[in-house]
Amino acid sequence: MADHAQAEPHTLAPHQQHQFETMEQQQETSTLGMWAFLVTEVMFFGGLFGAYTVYRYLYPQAFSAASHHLNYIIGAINTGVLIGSSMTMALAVRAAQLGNRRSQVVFLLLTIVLGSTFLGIKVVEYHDKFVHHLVPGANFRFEGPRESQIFFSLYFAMTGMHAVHMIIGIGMLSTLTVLAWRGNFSSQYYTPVELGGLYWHFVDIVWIYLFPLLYLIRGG
Amino acid sequence: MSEHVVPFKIYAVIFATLLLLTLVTVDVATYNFGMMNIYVALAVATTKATLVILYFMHVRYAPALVAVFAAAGFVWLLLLLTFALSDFLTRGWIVGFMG
Amino acid sequence: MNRFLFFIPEQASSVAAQVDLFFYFMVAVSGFFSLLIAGLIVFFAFRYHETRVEAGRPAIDDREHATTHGHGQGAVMLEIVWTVIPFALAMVMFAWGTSLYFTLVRPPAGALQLYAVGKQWMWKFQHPEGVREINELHVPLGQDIRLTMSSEDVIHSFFVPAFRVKQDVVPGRYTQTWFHPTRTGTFHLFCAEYCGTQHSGMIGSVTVMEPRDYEAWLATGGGAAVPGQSLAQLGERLFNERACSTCHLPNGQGRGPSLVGVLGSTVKLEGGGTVKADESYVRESILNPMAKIVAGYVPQMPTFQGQLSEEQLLELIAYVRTLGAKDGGAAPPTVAAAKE
Amino acid sequence: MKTSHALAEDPGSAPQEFNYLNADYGVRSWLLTIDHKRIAILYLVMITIMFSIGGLFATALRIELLTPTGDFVQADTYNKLFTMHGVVMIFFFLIPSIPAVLGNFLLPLMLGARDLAFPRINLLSWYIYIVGAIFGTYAIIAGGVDTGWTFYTPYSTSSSQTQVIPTVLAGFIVGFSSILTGLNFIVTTHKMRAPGLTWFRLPLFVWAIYATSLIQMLATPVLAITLVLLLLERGLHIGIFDPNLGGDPVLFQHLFWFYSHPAVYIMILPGMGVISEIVTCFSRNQIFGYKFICFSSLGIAAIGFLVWGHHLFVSGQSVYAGVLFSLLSYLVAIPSAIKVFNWTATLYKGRISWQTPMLYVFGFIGLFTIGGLTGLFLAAIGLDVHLTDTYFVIAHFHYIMVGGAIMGYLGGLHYWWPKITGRLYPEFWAKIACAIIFLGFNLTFFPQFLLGYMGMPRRYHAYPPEFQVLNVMSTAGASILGIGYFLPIVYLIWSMRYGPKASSNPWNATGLEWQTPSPPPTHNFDRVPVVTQEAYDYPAMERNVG
Repeated sequence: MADHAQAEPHTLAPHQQHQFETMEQQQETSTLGMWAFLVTEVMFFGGLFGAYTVYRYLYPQAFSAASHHLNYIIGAINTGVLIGSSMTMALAVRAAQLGNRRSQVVFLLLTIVLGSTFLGIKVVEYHDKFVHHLVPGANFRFEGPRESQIFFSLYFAMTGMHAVHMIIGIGMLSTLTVLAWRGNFSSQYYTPVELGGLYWHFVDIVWIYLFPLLYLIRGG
Repeated sequence: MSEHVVPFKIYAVIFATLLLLTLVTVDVATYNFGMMNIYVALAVATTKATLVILYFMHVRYAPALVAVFAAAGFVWLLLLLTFALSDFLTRGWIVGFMG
Repeated sequence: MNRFLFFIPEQASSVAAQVDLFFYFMVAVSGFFSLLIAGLIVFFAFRYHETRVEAGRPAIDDREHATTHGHGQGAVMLEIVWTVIPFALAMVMFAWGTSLYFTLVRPPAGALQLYAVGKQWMWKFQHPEGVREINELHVPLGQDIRLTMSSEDVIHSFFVPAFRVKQDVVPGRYTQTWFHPTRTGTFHLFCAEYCGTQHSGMIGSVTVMEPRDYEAWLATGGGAAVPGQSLAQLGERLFNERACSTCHLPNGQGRGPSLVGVLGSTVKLEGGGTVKADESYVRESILNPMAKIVAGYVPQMPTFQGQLSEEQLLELIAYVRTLGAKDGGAAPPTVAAAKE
Repeated sequence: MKTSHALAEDPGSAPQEFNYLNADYGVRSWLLTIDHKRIAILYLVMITIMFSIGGLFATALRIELLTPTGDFVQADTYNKLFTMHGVVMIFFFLIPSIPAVLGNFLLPLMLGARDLAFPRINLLSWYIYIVGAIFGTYAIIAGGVDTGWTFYTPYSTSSSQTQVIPTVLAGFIVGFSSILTGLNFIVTTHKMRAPGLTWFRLPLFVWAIYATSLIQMLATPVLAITLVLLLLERGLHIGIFDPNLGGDPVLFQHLFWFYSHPAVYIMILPGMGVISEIVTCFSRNQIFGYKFICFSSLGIAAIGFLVWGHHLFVSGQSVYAGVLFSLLSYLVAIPSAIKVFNWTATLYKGRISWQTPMLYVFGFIGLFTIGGLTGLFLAAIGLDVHLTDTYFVIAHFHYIMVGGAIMGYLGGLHYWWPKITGRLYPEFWAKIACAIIFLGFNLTFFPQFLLGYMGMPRRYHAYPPEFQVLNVMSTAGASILGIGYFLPIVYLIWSMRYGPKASSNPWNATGLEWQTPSPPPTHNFDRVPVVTQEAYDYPAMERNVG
């Protein structure tokens, strides 16, 4: 069935792992792996979107009433902040591709700052909900349809799960910043930065859907 | 490592478009179009997500396989939503329920 | 049932024979294919056993070679055959099974309306005449019986093997099933959805009686205490006690919409949209009045969540049902009415 | 072809050489290994332990059901036993069994790769499995859980007083092990194939594992998030699944079965892959309808996602959704039928030998056929009303999972045992065990079909006396089955030390895994193999023998 034709010895490049033939194979494989991971993430959030869709269909009035208690201006600002962080992340990857260590570090730091800003604003919003007894559970008080609690449950589950991903992302970016600072990456090898970027953009995409679905149920 | 390096200009244009679309979706939401509101909001969100995937995430410059993977999650999510809704949307249809 | 078919439960309802007929068909088809596959495997395993086939037998000629490799023309034909035939059979099964299902889920018009409430771990039944039973259900022979069911706690499932009916009983809403007993006797009633420690103790019996005996039984209050008021009468009393009647005036001039003829009608909602007013809708409107507001009314009704038991809700619904349809008639048939 | 034939005659294939087993010693070298073959062994150890625990629960269940009144254990204990039997067997044995043991060991070998794409993630998956197992064990020791493995709300969220939270956490955690394994296999299959190994030259086991991995990746995350919502609901009563607050318990069932029905295919598809490998080897024949089998694997994986609603036919789901799911359930039966016919046709004009793995194949095809056909009964929505939640369902899925998946697993374990350990298993005892398992299995589960039609509901601690005869038969069968499962554990362990040394290719099989020594060296191949032919060219091999 097979010949053992290739006889060249298996020598490894500096960042190459033993199971790969070439750096190119390693890079393509890692990228594909990250995309595969993001597929699982889509399905992970997908369960929440499924629950959201069903309940929004079942209780449109309750969802609308509850959504009016979210501040869509703050939500829009946060959307802008997150898109900005995606932009700086894309530029960090670009800097890595060009082998520019300094701007790589700067853009990574900017991304961390914007991500933290997003989380800070989120904390303010959560605090506001807490003060107004809009956190589901024993202390939930809401004048209006009973199912509004389901909206807030989903709101906290979805944005909370998103925030957890943001926190993980910031941790990851911090590691990348240190590595970039130390000069671990070059225009020949920057796969970790690229993968970090893919993850960060994905988290951005989740928010791009969460924002209109949660904050912008104004009319119907 | 011969990845495509995207020019800064493209990133800038995409960034500006994303911000613009955010403003659009906020603005549209202040009008009441009934059921259309949600469709418009989802269309705008999908446009934004597609831009991020194609440019920020480099799918436009990547092998087809990556594009397949990128689409797979969303397609499967749609299957989940569609078939779950097939129950909830048709529950009220039962003929002769009242006897 | 003869002793070879001992596992076929008694056929005590109108659908039982239909279900069994379909089952026999399925057994025949599956039996044929099981025996076919098993027979072929055994035959091949012996016929082509290595002791009967020479190693390095003469090279198979090309045409046959292609077939045994599974990509000659003959092979593709085979693949098509064993794709299309199972597909066709599957579609027959689907069509048959589905038409049977529509029989099972559509209660005939004019069925006798009974109510059931499941709770850990008992079944409570209510007859329209007001008789209540626990874990026993008495029904008249030869009559369509519709059962509207809810649960006080977790999911249960109403299962009477002799009738071939099963329906989950879900808290927070009503589900229904129906049957037409064709044989007198006492039959097993099981809870079929796991519901906790005494799940296997949530069993009871359905007793099918001659209509005459059933009436006599009803008249003595199910052999228990004094015959009470009918469900609708109990509901009417609640309707007044809880002051529902002060707002839901029959002429539609009250603060709440009139309930005359509402059950079974289509209701226009505030903010557009309509809803089919079934029992689940009435139930929701009592417990959670803000959920669906009738067009033209102000959302001001207080919630009755936690203030009414499932049984009281059923009484109210029985009362609302007697308020009739718009044509003025159609009170639910009682035994007497349905016998005519 | 000539190469592999030459290898087959090469006795012992240099026994002095280092292989993955003796390359390194000590506990550390195992617990920190990133060699896919060693990780496969780690999984093998764990799932054997889990299988034994699940088997003990099953034994207790069958003893309990000997008498109608249920006097061996209390009702609450019985409920915990069947719940933990399900949780352990499904999440900790069946799901990882073939993929994580045989798949892990064989995928890189079959692809001609040195390892999986992500060896460290592979080890991480095993550790996640261990953490999940620790939570599961804690739940058992702390008193067990009684919700059934399906965790239906609102029972699991507001009624059960048992260890729901640790059990759900165990399922949540072990899910990530499954996700990462699937992800690893997918990427490996795409990116790590040897030169010349095109998609349609891949062994069918690889196709089956690939299809399985797709399901693991796409379905398991939904289970994970559903279990998170379940935990939130139980802990905080936030209304998502609580009918008293407007939540819909049926939504939980939708989300749960969106994973758990495809999970059935996670369990059976790899078994089908194993069968395809063995049936062609021991009938010395090209597999019949290679591409049809490939595409049927993908078809099962894809359509299998769209049939989950057939678990909800009497749940209060919409009538029309029920009909739709019934139709799709019939469609998913077709690719399975295609596989069965193709395996049978592969036997035709072969040169069949009755080695143990082949006996498992015969058993698998027969039992899977019955399991699959009885699935058609349950897909018929009108008949399912009577049959669902009865012992008919229990019998059906045990025919698929025990008669199918476990027979496939055992067949594969015997077939590749020489490759894994470098030793041959004792053929006589293996055949005896296989026969005992086949007979014991049928005696255990066939009566349950009859019990189901008679109307005996599942999860019943006590039952009406007319069901007793069949239950006693079933218990008798289970004790035979228990002996059948015990034998391989004994003789396989025995063979690791005393079994005859295996050559690199004891079955004279095709496939890259047979072209490297038994056991393989750490990096699998000394030189990267180049593939020039389609899989399973046994006829050419046969001609060479002549």
